[in-house]
Amino acid sequence: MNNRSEVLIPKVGVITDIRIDTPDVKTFRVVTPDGKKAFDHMPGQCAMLSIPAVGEAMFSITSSPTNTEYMEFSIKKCGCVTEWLHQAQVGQQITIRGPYGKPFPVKEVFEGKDLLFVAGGIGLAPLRSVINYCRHYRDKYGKIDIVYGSRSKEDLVDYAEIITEWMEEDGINVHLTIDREQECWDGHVGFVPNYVKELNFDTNKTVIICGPPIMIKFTLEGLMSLGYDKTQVYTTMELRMKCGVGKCGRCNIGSKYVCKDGPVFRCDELELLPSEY
Amino acid sequence: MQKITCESLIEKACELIENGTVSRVIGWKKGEFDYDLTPAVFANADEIKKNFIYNDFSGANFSKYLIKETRKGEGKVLVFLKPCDTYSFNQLLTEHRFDREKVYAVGIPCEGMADIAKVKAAVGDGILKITSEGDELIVENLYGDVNKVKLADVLAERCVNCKSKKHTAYDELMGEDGEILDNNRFDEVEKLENMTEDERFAFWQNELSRCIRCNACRDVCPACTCEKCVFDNPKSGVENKAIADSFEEKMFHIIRAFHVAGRCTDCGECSRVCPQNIPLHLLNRKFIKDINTFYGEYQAGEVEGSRAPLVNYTEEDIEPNDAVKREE
Amino acid sequence: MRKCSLNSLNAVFEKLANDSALYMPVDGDKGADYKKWEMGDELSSALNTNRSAKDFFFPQTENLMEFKVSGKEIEVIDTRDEKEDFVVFGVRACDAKSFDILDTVFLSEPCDSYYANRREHATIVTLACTRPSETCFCNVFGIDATKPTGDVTCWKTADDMYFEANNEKGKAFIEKIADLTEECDSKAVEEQQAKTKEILKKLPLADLKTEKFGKDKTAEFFDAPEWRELSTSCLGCGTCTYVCPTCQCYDIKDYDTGHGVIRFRCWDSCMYSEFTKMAHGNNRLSQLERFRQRFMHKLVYYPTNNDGVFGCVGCGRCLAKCPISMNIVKVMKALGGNDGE
Amino acid sequence: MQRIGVFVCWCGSNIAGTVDVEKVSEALKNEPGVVFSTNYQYMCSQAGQDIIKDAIAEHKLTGIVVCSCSPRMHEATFRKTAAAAGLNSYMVEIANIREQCSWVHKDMQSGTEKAIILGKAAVAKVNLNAPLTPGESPVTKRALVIGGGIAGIQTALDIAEAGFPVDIVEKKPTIGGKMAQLDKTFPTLDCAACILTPKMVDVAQNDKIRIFSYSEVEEIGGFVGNFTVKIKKKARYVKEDVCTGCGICTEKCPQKKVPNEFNMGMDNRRAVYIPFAQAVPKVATIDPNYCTMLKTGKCGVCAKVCTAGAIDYTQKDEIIEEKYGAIVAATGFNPISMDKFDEFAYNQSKDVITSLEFERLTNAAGPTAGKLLRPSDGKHPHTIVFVQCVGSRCDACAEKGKEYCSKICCMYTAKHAMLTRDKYPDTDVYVFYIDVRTPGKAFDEFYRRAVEEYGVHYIKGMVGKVSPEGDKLMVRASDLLANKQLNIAADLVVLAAAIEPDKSARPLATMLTASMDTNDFFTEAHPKLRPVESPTAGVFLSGTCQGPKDIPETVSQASAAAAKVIGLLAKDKLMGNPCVAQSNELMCNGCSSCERVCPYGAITYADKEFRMPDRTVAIRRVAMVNEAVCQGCGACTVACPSGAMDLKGFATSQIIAEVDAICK
Amino acid sequence: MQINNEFKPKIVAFCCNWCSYAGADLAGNNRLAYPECVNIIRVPCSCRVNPIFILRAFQRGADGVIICGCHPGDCHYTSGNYYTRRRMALLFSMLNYLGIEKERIRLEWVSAAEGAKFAATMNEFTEAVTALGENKRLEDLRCKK
Repeated sequence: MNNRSEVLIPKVGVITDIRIDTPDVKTFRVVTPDGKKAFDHMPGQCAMLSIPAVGEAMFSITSSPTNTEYMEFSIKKCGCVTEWLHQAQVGQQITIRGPYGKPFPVKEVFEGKDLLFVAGGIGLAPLRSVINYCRHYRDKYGKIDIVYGSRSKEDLVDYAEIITEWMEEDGINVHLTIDREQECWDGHVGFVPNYVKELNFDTNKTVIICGPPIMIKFTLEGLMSLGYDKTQVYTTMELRMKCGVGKCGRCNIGSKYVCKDGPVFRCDELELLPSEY
Repeated sequence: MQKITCESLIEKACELIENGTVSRVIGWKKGEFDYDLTPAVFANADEIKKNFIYNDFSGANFSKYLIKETRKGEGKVLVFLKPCDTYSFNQLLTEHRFDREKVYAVGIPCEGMADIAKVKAAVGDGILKITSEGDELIVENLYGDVNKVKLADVLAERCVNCKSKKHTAYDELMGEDGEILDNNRFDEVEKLENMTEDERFAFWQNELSRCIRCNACRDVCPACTCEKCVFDNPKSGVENKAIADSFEEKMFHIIRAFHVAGRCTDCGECSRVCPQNIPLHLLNRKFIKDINTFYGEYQAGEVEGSRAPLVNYTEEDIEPNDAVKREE
Repeated sequence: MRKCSLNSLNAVFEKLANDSALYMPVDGDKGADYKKWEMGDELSSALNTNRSAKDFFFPQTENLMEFKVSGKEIEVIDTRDEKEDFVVFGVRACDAKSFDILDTVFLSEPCDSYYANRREHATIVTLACTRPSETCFCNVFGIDATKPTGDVTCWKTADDMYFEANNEKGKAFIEKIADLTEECDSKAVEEQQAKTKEILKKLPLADLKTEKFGKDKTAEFFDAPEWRELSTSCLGCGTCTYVCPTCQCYDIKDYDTGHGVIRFRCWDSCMYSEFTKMAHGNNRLSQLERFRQRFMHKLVYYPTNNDGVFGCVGCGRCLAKCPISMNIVKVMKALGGNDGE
Repeated sequence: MQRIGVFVCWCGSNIAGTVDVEKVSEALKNEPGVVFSTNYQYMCSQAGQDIIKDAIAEHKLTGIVVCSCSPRMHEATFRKTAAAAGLNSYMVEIANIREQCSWVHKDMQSGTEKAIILGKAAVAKVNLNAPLTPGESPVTKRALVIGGGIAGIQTALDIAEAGFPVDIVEKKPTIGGKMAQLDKTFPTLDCAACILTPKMVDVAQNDKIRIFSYSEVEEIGGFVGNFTVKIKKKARYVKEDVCTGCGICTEKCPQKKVPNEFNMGMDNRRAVYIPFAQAVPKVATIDPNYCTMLKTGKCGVCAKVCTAGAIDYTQKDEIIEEKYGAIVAATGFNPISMDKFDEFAYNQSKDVITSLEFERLTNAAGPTAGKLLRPSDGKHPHTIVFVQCVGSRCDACAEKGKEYCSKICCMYTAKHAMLTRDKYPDTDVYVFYIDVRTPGKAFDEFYRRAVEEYGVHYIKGMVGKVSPEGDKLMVRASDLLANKQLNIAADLVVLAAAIEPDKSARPLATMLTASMDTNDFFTEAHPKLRPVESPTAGVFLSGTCQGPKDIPETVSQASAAAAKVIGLLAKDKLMGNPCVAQSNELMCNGCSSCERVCPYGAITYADKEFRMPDRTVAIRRVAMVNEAVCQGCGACTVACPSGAMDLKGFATSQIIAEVDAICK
Repeated sequence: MQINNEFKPKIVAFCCNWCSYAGADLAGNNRLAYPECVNIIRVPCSCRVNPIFILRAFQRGADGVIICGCHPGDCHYTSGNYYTRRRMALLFSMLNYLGIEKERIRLEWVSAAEGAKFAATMNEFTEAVTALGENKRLEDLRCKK
C-alpha cells in the first residue's frame, strides 16, 4: 500500500525559529526533521500545517522559493490551530503537506513588468514570497513598488526586513502607512486605498494585492480610477481553502475551486464568479 | 366529526391574510406527487390559492418554523395546528422560544395522517395518484392498477397511538375540539423493557447502528431548538459530525433524548423523518413513560408554562439505583 | 451473454462469496441495504437500497492515518493497507453512474489513494431495473435503467438471471461463474428492456427538463429569486446529502484516543450550517447560500467542470427521504420554468 | 496552552511512604503544557512554598499543579502562594495524592500509578484553567444567633461587646436554655442560676442585643454577608412591652393542670406562665393549648387581673424580616427519649428518672423545693442507683441509642452522687459505668473525691434490668470487676440519658444549606482547624449543636464563634467565590431551565439584539448570571440543553479533560 | 459468569466537594483502604455531573462510573442533589433500556462524615464492576489500547 502516494498524509516538520512580528502575528520557520525544506513551491502557493488532535489549517508560504534552506509562515492568531501555534516553542514538531494551489504567474506574466504590491496587515504574508522572489531575480523584473499598511506601527509584519532590506535596495520603493497617528511614526498616515490613489502610480504596472476584503475592494476602485484594468491585478484567496486537494467541497466560488483554480486569481476572473465572497 | 377540507383552510388563510390579521401563512405546499408536501411560507392569497394543500399527508409539524418566522419582520404569522402540533407549540412557548404576539394559531381537527411508506408497503411502489374517499385512500400506480387502502391501516405511527385530539393552544378553532385519548403508546416501550438486558442491547445495537448522523431527527425536532447544538459545538465534549464508532451512535441518541426529556411532546417527527427508519420515538417515549411512573403523569406541551420534571423535584423522589429494575 | 436460472443463483453467490467478499442488497425489516452475502441471504427485489452504493468506495468514516505524539515530537503512521477484492452485486443504473461522478472527483489529480484502492479492488455487477418508482428520473440524465453500466450487467427475469460483461474485469467475473452459467441469447433481456422502457416513459418525472441547466450557467441561476422560497423550509439536515450517491463532500477530523491521534475522514454536508466555517469566518452563512450550493453544484458547477455531465443520477432517494420533501426535482422545476407550464 | 509547573509533595512519609514521588514528578514532566516538575518534602512549608514561587518566576509558569494532600486542606495555602508570586490564584490545581491515594492504598507500584493519573488529571484541568477574579459583596453588620441557651447568650454578648448588633431567636418564652434548669455545675459546684442569670440580665440590658423569644426562624435566603431571614414571632397573647412580669396572672389563672416543662413535667403550671423567676424577658406567656379563653372564648381572668393591660387574646403570629451578615447556630441539645429503654422501666415507674429530672429534684426552685424526694411517694430515697451511658456509646447496629459518647454524663453523675452523699449521708449511692471519663481540668480529682471522700459505690458494669417490686426498684446488674451478679433494691434510679441535637436543628440546617452529620450534629468546616464554622460560608456553630459539650467548652466555643462572626462583620466587603456560572449568550435559548433549577435566584433574563449567523438580526431572550448571588453549584449547567451555561473553575471542558486523563 | 481475576476495572467517581469528596478524605484520614482503580473527580455538587461526563468516561475506557453526593436534604446548595437524583434516575433507566449493564453505574449518597461508607461503597462497587468484566457495551474501540 505504501507504494500508493497519498497527498493527505503529511510530513513531519520542525519549528526551528519563531519570530514575533506583531502582537498577533508570529513567523515560524519550518524544516523537516533532517533539516531540509519539506518541498519546493512557487510564490503564492500554500501549505497545510497541522497539529494532531488540534486540526489542519492552510497557510500561504511566506518565504521565497529561492530560499532553499527552510520555509517560513507568518501566522496571525485567529483560530484553534493558530492559537496553538502561537504558544508553541522552538523544537516543536508539526505536520506539513503541500504545496497547494496555483502560484502567482511570476514567470509567465510578471517577468519584465513593473510591479506594484499592495498589502494590508497580515496580507503581506503571501506577497512577501513574491517580493523576495522578484528581489532574487531582480534583473528579470522592472521597478517594484510596495504599498503596505497596517493599523499601527506595531502591526506591520516583518518590519525589520522591510526597513533593513527592502528599503535599502535599489529599484524598490516601499510606501508604508498606518491607520492612525502614532508617536515615533513620521511616515504616512491613512488607509491603504487612499494612499494608493495619492501615490498616483503609472498604469503600466502589474498589481499584486492582498489584505482584508474591504481594503481590496476600495483599492481596486482606486486603481480603476487611476486608469488600471482588472486584468492587471492579481490577488490570492487562500483563506477559503480547506482540504487543499479540490475534493472536500468547501472552497468553491461558483464552479471555481480556490484550492485548485486559485488561490491566485486575476481580478477580472473573480469578476466572473458569483458574488459569494 | 366533519373532516376539515383543504378548501376551508385556504378560505380561512385568505380571509386572515386579506383582512390584515396576518401577513404570512405557514402551510403545506403542493408537491410533485400527492404525498410529498413541503412546508412553505405564503405571503399572499394568490399563492395560497395556487399552491396551498391540505390532505392526508399534511403531517409536518410547523411549530418549529415559528421560531425563525416570528423573528422576521412585521406582522403576524398564521399557523395551522393539528392537536398534536399544539403540544409542541405550547412547549416552545413555555420555553420562550417565540413571541406569542406574532402568531395567529388556528387549530384544526385531525383524524390521523397517512404514512407514505405504509401506503407503499400496502399497495406497492410507482404511485401516480392518491385520492381520499371516505375512510379510504385510492391509489393509482404506474402499472395501471388502482388499489384501495383504508386510511386506518396506513396511519403514521404517532397517529395510530394518537395521544390527544384536544388542542392545547389556539387563537381560533376550526371544527370541534376533541379529548385527550387513552392510548397504547407505551406498549412498544414495555415490550422492550420486558426483554432481557442482552436482547435490549441487541435490539438497539441493530437499530442505532444504521444511524448515518444526518441530523434529520434533531433538525426536525420541535424540542431541539438550541441556538447551537452541543453536537455542533467543539467545546461541548460531544461534538461529532459522523459516527466513527458505535459508541457515538449511542452517545448521540442518548444525549439527544436526555436533552429533550421532559420537553418532548411525542410528536413523532423524529421517527417519521429518519431516512434509516430507526424507531427513535421509542427512546423519547421511554423517558415520558419513566417520568410518568416516577414523578406522576406529565406531558410536555399539555399546559403552557408547566414545570418540566427535570427542573423540578420532590423530597421523596425515586432513587436512581432503584429506577432501574433490579430483578431480572 | 450468459444466464443461470434463479434456482441456481444461490450457487453462483456461493461461488463468488468463496472467492471474495460479495455484497448485495438484502431486504431487512426497514427496507433493503447492502450486506455481505451469507448463505441464506436473498438478493432484494427492492428498487433501491436505503443507503446508496457510494459507501463501498467513500465510506461515511474512514481512518486516514495515525499520529503518535510525545512531548514535542510527532510520528506519522501510515495505516493504509491494500484492500482485498470484493464484488458489489445488484447495483442499479443510477448508482452505477454515480461511480463515474465520484471517480472524476477522487481519481482526478491528486488521486485519492483510499478511494482508488477500493475502486480498483471492486467488481461492480449491476442489475437492470424493471419496476421503477415514481421518484425515478435517471433517464433525465441519460441513464438507461434497462442497461446499467458497471463491470458486469445483469437482468433478472421471472426465471433467470442474465449476465453480460462490459470490460475485462467483467469478463474475469463471468469466467469465474462460467461453470454455473450457460451461454444464451439476449431475446428475453430485450423483451424485458422494451417493456421497462414503456413504463419509464410513463414516469411522472420522465419529462423533467435539464436543458436550461448545465455548463457555465452560473450567472443565470446564482441570483435567482426562487432560492429564497425554495430554501425557506429546509431544515439544514444532511439527509439528502447522505443518501445521495454522488454527494462527496467530506471533512477531515482528528480524534485523540488518549494514546494516539487518529486522523479520519467523514462525510460532511454542504447543508450544515458549520460546513464552511473556518478560522477566518464562514463562507456560506445562510441556509439559502448552503441550499443553493448543493443544487448549483449538481446542476451547474459540476457540469461546468465536467463537460456538461450533471452531478445527479436521478435515483430519487432524496425525493423519498427529505423530511420536508424538498428536492432537486422541485428545484429544477422552480428554476427551470417547468413549474406550472 | 499553559506553562505548567508540577510540585509533588512527599508530606514526609505520608505520601512518599506509598507513592514514589520521584517517579510521579518525572512522569508528569512529559504531560502537555508541563515545563517544570519537581518534588519536595513538605510543599506546604515555607521552603516548599518558596520552591513554587521561585519556579513561577523562573519558568514563567502560567499554571501550577500541586500533588499533595486534599485541596480541602491546602488549596487555599497554595493559592496564596501563587498569588504572592504574581500568578492568579485560580491557576492552581491540587491532585489529592494523600487522602485519596497514599493513605488508602498500600502497594507502592499501584499507588504511584494512581498518583500519576491523578496528577495527569490535574494537569489536564489546569491546562484549561483561566484566571478568575472574585467579585465583591457588601456585609450587613448584624448577626443572628439562633438559640438562647448559654451558647447563644455568650456568643451574642461577645458580638455585642465588639459593637455589632445581634439578634437572638429563642423558641421558648425565655432565654437560658438547659443551663437554667441545672442545679449545681461541676467541678466547682457553683449554682448554675447564680452564674447564668447575670448573663441573661446582661443580654436583656445590652442595647446591641434584641431578643426574639418565643420565636422561630421560618426562612433563610441570601448568602454570607447578606442573609435575609424571616423570623416568626409566635403569638404569646401578652404584649411584651406592656407586661411588667409581676406574675399575678400566673397565680390567678384557673387552668392549673399544665405540665411544667421547666420542671420536666414533674409538677404543674398555669396556662399563663413565666417559666421561672429569673426568665428573660420576664414576660408572661399564654399557652394556647391550655388557655380556656383561647380555646372556648370563656374565661378572661388574666386580662381582668392584669393591671398593666398586657393581655391580648387577639395577638397573631408575626413575621419579621431582617438582614444579617452572619448566622450562628446555637440550637443546643435534649436528652434522648427513654421510650425505647424498657429494661430500665422508665415508663413503668415514676422513680426511674433521668439525670435532668434529678437536677430539678435537687434544685431549690424545683418541684420539691430542693428536697430529694421520690416522685412516686414523696419519700426520701435511701438507695439510689445511677446508670451511666443510657443510650450513649451504643452499638451501631442497635436500633436504639447513639454511637457517640455524650461526654457530660460521667461528670454530672459524679456531681449528683457527691451532692446526694453530702446532703443525705444516710443514702447509699451506686453508680454503674462502662468507663469513667474525666478528661478535664479538675475533673478527675472531682470524681475521685466522689469515690474516696463521699463513698459513692462505683461499679464497673451495666445494669441489665430494673423492675419495680412494691415500692422498691429491683436493679439487676453485673459487677464486671468482681465478676458477679448484683441485685440492688433501690428507691430511685437515675438514668444518664444520652444527649442529642435539638429537633429544630435539622430543618434549620436545611434552611441554612449547612451540612449535618448522621447524628444531626452540624458539621464543622474542618474538624480540627475550623471547628466553629459550618462549611456554609457565614454560618457558625456554637455549643452542643456541633457535638456534646459541657458548659466551659460550650462557652469557649461560643466565644470562638463570636470571634469569627466579629471578624466577618468587621469587613466592609466580602470577596465572592469566582467559581460561578456564566452564560454564553450566543448559545443561550432563553428557555428558563437554568432559572428554574437555580436555588439562589441568580439567573435573570433580558431580551437582547443579536446578529444571527445568517446575517439577520434577531431579538432573543438570554440568561444572565448575578455573580454575587450565584454560589457555583452547577445545577444550571446540566439543566441547559445547549451548553450555554458553564461553571467557571469547573468548566465542562475541564471536567471532560479530567475524565479523559483518568480513563487514558 | 466467568470472573477474570486479572481484570482490573477503571472506575471514575464524581464526588461532591462538600460531602463525598470530604468523605473520601475522611476515609483517607482513617486509612480505610479501597482499590486504586477508583479515581475521584471533584465537582462542586453532584448536580454538576452532566450525563455527557458519564458517557465520556465510558467512551474513554471507564468500566464503571459512580456519582456521590450529599444525602437528600443535605445539599450544600439546598436542592442540587434532588436534581441529580431525577437526572440520574432517568439516565440510569435509559442506559438500562439500551441494554447497558445496570451495575456499571451507580449513585450513592455519602456524607462528609461517612468515610467508612465511602470506602465500603467503593470496595463494593469495584467488586460489582469487576464481576461484570470489561465495559463492552459502551466502549469506543478507538480508545482501547
